[in-house]
Amino acid sequence: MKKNYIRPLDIKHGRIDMSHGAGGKAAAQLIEELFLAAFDNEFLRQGDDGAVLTLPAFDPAQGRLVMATDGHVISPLFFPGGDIGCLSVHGTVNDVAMSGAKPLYLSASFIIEEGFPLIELQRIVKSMAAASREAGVPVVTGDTKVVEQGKGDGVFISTTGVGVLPPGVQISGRNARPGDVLLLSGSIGDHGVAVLSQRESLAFETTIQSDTAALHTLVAAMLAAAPGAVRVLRDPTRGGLATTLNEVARQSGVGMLLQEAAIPVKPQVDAACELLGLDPLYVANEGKLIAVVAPEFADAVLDAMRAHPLGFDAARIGEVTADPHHFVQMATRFGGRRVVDWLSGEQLPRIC
Amino acid sequence: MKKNYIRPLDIKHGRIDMSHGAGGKAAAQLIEELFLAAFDNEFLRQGDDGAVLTLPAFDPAQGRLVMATDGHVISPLFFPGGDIGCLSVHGTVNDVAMSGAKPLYLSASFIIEEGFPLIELQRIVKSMAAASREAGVPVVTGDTKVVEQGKGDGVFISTTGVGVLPPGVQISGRNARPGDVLLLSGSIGDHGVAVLSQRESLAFETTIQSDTAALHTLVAAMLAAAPGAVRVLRDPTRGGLATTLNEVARQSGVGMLLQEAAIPVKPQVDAACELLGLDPLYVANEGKLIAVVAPEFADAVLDAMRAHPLGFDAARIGEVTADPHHFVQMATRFGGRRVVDWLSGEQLPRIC
Amino acid sequence: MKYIDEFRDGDLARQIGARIAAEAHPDRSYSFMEFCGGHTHAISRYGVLELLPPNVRMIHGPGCPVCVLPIGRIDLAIRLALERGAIVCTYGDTMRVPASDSLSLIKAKARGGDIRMVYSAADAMAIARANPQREVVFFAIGFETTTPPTALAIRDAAREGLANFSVLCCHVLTPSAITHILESPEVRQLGTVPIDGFIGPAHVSIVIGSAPYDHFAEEYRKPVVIAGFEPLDVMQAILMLVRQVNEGRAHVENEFTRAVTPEGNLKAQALVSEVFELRPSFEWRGLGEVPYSALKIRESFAAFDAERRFDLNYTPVADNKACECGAILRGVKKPTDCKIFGTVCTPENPVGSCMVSSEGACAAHYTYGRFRDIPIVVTTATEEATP
Amino acid sequence: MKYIDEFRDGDLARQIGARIAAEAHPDRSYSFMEFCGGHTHAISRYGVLELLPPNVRMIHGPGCPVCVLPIGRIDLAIRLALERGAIVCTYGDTMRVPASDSLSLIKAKARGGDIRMVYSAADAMAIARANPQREVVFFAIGFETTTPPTALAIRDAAREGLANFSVLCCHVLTPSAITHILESPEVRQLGTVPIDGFIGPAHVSIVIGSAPYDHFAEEYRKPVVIAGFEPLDVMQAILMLVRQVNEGRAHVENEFTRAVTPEGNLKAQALVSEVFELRPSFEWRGLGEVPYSALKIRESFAAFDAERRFDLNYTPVADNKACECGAILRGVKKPTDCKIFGTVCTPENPVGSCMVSSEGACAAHYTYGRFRDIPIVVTTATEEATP
Amino acid sequence: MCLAIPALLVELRPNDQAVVNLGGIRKEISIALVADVQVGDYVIVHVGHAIGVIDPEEAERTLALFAEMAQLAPNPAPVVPA
Amino acid sequence: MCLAIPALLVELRPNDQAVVNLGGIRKEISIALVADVQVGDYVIVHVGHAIGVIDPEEAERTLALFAEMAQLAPNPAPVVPA
Ligand code: SF4
Ligand code: SF4
Ligand SMILES: [Mg+2]
Ligand SMILES: [Mg+2]
Ligand SMILES: [Mg+2]
Ligand SMILES: [Mg+2]
Ligand SMILES: [Mg+2]
Ligand SMILES: [Mg+2]
Ligand SMILES: [Mg+2]
Ligand SMILES: [Mg+2]
Ligand SMILES: [Mg+2]
Ligand SMILES: [Mg+2]
Repeated sequence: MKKNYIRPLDIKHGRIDMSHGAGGKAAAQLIEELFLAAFDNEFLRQGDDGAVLTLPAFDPAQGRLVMATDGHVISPLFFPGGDIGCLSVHGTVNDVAMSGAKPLYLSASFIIEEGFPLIELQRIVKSMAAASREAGVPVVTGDTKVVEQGKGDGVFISTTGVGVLPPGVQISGRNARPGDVLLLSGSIGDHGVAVLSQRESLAFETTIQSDTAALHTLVAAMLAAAPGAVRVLRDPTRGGLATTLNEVARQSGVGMLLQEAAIPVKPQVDAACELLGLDPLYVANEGKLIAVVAPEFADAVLDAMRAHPLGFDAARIGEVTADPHHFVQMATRFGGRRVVDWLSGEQLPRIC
Repeated sequence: MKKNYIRPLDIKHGRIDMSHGAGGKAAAQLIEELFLAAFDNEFLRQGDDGAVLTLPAFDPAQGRLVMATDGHVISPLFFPGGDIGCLSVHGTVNDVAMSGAKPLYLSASFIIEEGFPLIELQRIVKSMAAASREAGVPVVTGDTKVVEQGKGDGVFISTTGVGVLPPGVQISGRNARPGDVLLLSGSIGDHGVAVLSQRESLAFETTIQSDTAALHTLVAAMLAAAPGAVRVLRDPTRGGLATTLNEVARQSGVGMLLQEAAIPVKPQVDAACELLGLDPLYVANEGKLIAVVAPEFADAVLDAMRAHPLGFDAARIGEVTADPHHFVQMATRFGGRRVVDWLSGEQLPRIC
Repeated sequence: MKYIDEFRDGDLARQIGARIAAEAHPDRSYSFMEFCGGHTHAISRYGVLELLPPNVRMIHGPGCPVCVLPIGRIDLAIRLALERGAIVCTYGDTMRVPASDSLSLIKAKARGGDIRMVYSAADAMAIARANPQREVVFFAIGFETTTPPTALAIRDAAREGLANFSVLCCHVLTPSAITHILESPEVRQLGTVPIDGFIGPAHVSIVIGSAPYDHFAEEYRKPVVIAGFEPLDVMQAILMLVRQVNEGRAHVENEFTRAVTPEGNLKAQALVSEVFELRPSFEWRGLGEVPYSALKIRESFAAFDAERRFDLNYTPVADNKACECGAILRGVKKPTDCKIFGTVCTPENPVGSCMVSSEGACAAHYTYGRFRDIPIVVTTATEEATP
Repeated sequence: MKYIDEFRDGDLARQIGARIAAEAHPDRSYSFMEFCGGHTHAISRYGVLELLPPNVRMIHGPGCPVCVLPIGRIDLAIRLALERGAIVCTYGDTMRVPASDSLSLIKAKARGGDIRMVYSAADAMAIARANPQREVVFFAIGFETTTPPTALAIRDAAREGLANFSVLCCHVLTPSAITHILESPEVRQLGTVPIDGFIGPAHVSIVIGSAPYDHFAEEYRKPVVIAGFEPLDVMQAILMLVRQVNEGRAHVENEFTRAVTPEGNLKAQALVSEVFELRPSFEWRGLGEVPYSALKIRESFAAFDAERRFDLNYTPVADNKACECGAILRGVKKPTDCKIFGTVCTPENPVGSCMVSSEGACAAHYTYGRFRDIPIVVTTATEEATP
Repeated sequence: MCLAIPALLVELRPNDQAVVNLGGIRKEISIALVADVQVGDYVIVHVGHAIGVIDPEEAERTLALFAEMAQLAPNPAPVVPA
Repeated sequence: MCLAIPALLVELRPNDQAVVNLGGIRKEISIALVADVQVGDYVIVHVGHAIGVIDPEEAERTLALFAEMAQLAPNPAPVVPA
């Protein structure tokens, strides 16, 4: 993979700042230069949301194991449309599903701050249990730690999911090819705006709810619609659609050209972004996916998506291009064209 | 499993306090009444450190999947003999190994506090990578989140491990039977004392180092020595030997009788405990295991342990008894007898 | 959204673009400076440049309050947080502006400074009320648009007696900056920067009105068209400028009549003069010391002036040597003229302030437009999938 | 460890046990109160009771500073943390003692109180130095052993001028408590608690010496043997008490001569009287108000007295009705006489204070000895594995 | 510079506060800086404050001007491949 | 009550501080509360302070007394099944 960072991390003097967790380029650089450098192995190098593994005792021709993990640190813990509990199930189920695998089991590690009310913990755990039941992916093992007040933030939940990848399914961020079609399963920015609306200093009223949802059945429907057609699946979470597409462009060594007019954004999401100076392309989603699909099957896959309750707003939003610079570009609704770059730093509300 | 808690959790008014994370009875009650109640399933009900799973596509006769997770929140992050990085590998590798499975893959979720120096993060990650290489268990997927200053404590690492349990191996905390022999792989309390020695307010000088280590090769040697002989394996981490044995006694519905004189404790560990008013039976270990073994094979297993570098101090420390109260009792070196109860609350240094 | 969507219509835009192409004389070139970052942003984000004929060139001006904030001012805010233990509240925009010692507010926060992003000056007051035992400083930046809310906060804090609240005032003035550019040797004498006209500020003008620009048109013989920040507003303003140039006129015209009057928002102006007075001189990044180009807090509100309260001394700090921000802000250079543009200086690691705000000339070009610098190789699905 | 291991020898213990059995008259019973929790703990942890003949009975006394701390005192400390915003520093022992409103210090900490466990009073001073803008209160408990370190901290704080440091003094006195028990109706008149002698404190006596006990031996005709806290010390003291009883003597004997002298630690005593003076009365859990049984900070160190500094008013709070701690502390009842022992009241959820400290009579019995209350069914490997 | 947006004023509140509706989201803002605004006005919101008001007639006039311009122009080709 | 432990004094430090060694661990304690302690003494440590000193001769005497007692006693059977 092309080194994309002009200046290496200043490991000697540098410190973690919020941008390292915002899912943009700083986060990608941290992972590449610090984590990948240390753990280097063929699985991590896949660079996908989940790792595809073989199990020695079992015949790989019957399937492979997929493993994915996500830490959840959201604030506020409860937000319109969900809470950290269901989010922690969906977030990891989706990462397993994005490999094309059927998610089977989850583990959960709770890091709880001293003083956290049991009633809120129960609400979170019940929501998590409901999400896990609904997804059909049980939480089979767990761990609980308590940290002193001021050394945590209510509850952090790290979940890990495993699933089995059926033989023949080959889905990875490395598989996009020029000419492929970009599909998006629905409107973007709902989760991020629902969460922002609860932030004390920004508080606004909206009927927008987080889109948090488990996408594995949608994935199954897409794979069934045109076997072999889906080349890349990715859920555009932190960093939003823009960052996810840039990741894929970089992993596959391609460019992309989006059609702004084709990207569904709810009016309230648009309005909130105007008000705060944000760009919906960079706002987080928790129940959406993008798919890179072979062009000849794009319509079949899109139809399958639209037939699924989590994909009825699905749209063809652009195409993969050959571009040695791996630019994600966008034809604007206005008629111009621009680069859609990685998120740099955190997306902060701004005045100018 | 017998309900052991006279008063249910006061979920309406209660709050998490440090005792809920100390690995004693309060922690066990929280897990049972809040987490288990919500997630209830056959796997969690196993009550072991890892969950034993079947994978639909694969033949269970060839093996089953084991999955275990642990969150690591230790302070200080660096301590004599280790750091949170290697600890987070060992802690989870061991939980997989305690099922008798061969650990294969790890995932890692990092929750990092804003402002954390990159150089310390790199030191931790390198230590983790070294531990993972040494154990032969690669970190195959991960996640990184950053929380604001004052909402974390340097670094938290949640790891999840998977492994394969060979056919025929049946190891669980539920399998202890009266007459079985209790084996311990080495001296207790080293990890806890090494960590305590670094606490600012307690600071003392000791040459004791944390025993943090991956125990899966020791387990493999024990299983090979006498197939079918090992009924229970458990690593006595938080809550120490006492709490771990009480957990097993309760899971299996048995009692235990320990011989104090047979339990190896290093002189400096003993001394630190005397000074701080602690009991080594309750101090954490990170590279020790206890085994409940069929009596006729106890010597064979013990010999195999002693032949392994991580078990050369292994000892036969007692026996499983029939006891409807599931008491863990101990014949004292002094000649009396006493109960060795669960840890209640946190183990705090005391003046009286 | 009413009064927004209508002004983003792509079809109309193309038609106005065609009109501009039709009216612009093919044998001359037109250089207009959009003073405001808001216009820069609209031009980049919507791809306005592609609708313009090649002989109409836009020059990005210094109208981004983040871009013109000198390093020394950020240093003051950082020191208040790190050395004086104050809670420093600030708009999100300033968080990543590079300061001395490789710091920025976001990095100072990571070093333990209690730095909080606020959406409004009123939020900073709420933080002061909630932390009576702490000093709370609002690091106030912005042009005339953003000044009235700060003035209101200071007046309200005074009325309420909010004793632990103060403001580090960095508010600057648009007309002085435009004058400065017009007076600069490059523009005035050497002619290296042929500015044929200005697109005048949108939201600044809501507050100060269109009258203050009359002076430029008369004194410097430059046409000015005040325009809204939507892309159609910009297109229309360009057309109006082309027409003025073609007709040899130099008037102040107002494209943004739906919001801008000649006299502006008198209520806001009154409050601003109650609380603030002119600074004799103020350093702008890129422009250097500009006389009477900024505001300071009046003596009568001295208790709320962080500069007095903490006895702050401003020390100017030189920009990175390689950085061409200054020349870019004066319209003398383009982002791509900077040797470190897009290599050492990127939005993740901005060296100069123009790379920070998405309104900054360098950031706008990097983020939205840099594909133009590179030969385009676009193979679309249509080309490849259809034989 | 020298001076420790030699005093834990099991073989010697069994031999002394046999000696006790041999010397105790089979036709009478012996009841001795070990005043100190330290002895209670040693008896439980090492299983000393099993080495004693059945007619020698040990009664647990009130000598555990945590157990005798009344609810109202913990409430004061909790209020300092939760309502007055003070950093409350305390020994680990007090963290879980139940207070009013289902609180304890550990639960108050979970509710946001800044409560910190310290190993020594000097650590509390260090916290005060590190937090000059906060009030830091050391919640001081303990008998005469623990008082001198507190006195030292107060004197050093005064010398150093540590203005934000103060002490909530709950130090109590052993001899007054013993007198109180001997004066109690059950012991003195009704004879319901036949105390044949006392094992006197070990570490308290290092500080105060053995002389203060002479009074009891003479006045109340009870033998006293001061003993160390190692199990052999306890066995030996019991033997010495059996002998005194058998011989009809009532003397103060000292088994702990390796550390206790008749006059005690004069340097420590002098410091304690410099800083503290007697309280006319103090409430003990279980014993009620006991005259001249505790210390308060002298007027000359008033600035360091949290009670004066925060103008604290002590409000007595009744114990849980079911709790028999009081009777247990006076030796009138055994833990198993309490209806809620081991059911509602356990170390995880202590109702009374005797269930908190591992030195408390109830906790010691629950944690180490409760198997004795239950018919024992022990099937060992030897029995099952061999035919 | 100076991100600001026209939003419909839907409710006046005490202390110079008001609620605006923008594309379905509602937010409380300050109207202390503008004179005589009414429910139904489109105020221009910047950092939580109304700093001006849209003149609907002028807006109409501007849009009409655009339309007029469009009449004059030939129909241009799209710039980007579809 | 009053957890305290004899530990060997191995080093005197300024400001009434000293270092003790207990079974191989070393800890700094205060000796401000005891008069005339020396390196080589076994001080009795409570909450980080020496509160007393072991008299080695008396310790010997006590141990001798135990041994004497043991002579007098018959050899008892262990209480717990082995
Ligand atoms: S690219 Fe960076 S350094 Fe160069 S002029 Fe722009 S902001 Fe300054
Ligand atoms: S068992 Fe509990 S409630 Fe009963 S006397 Fe003991 S401490 Fe008090
Ligand atoms: Mg993941
Ligand atoms: Mg995810
Ligand atoms: Mg665990
Ligand atoms: Mg917090
Ligand atoms: Mg993902
Ligand atoms: Mg685990
Ligand atoms: Mg573990
Ligand atoms: Mg992730
Ligand atoms: Mg912290
Ligand atoms: Mg374990």
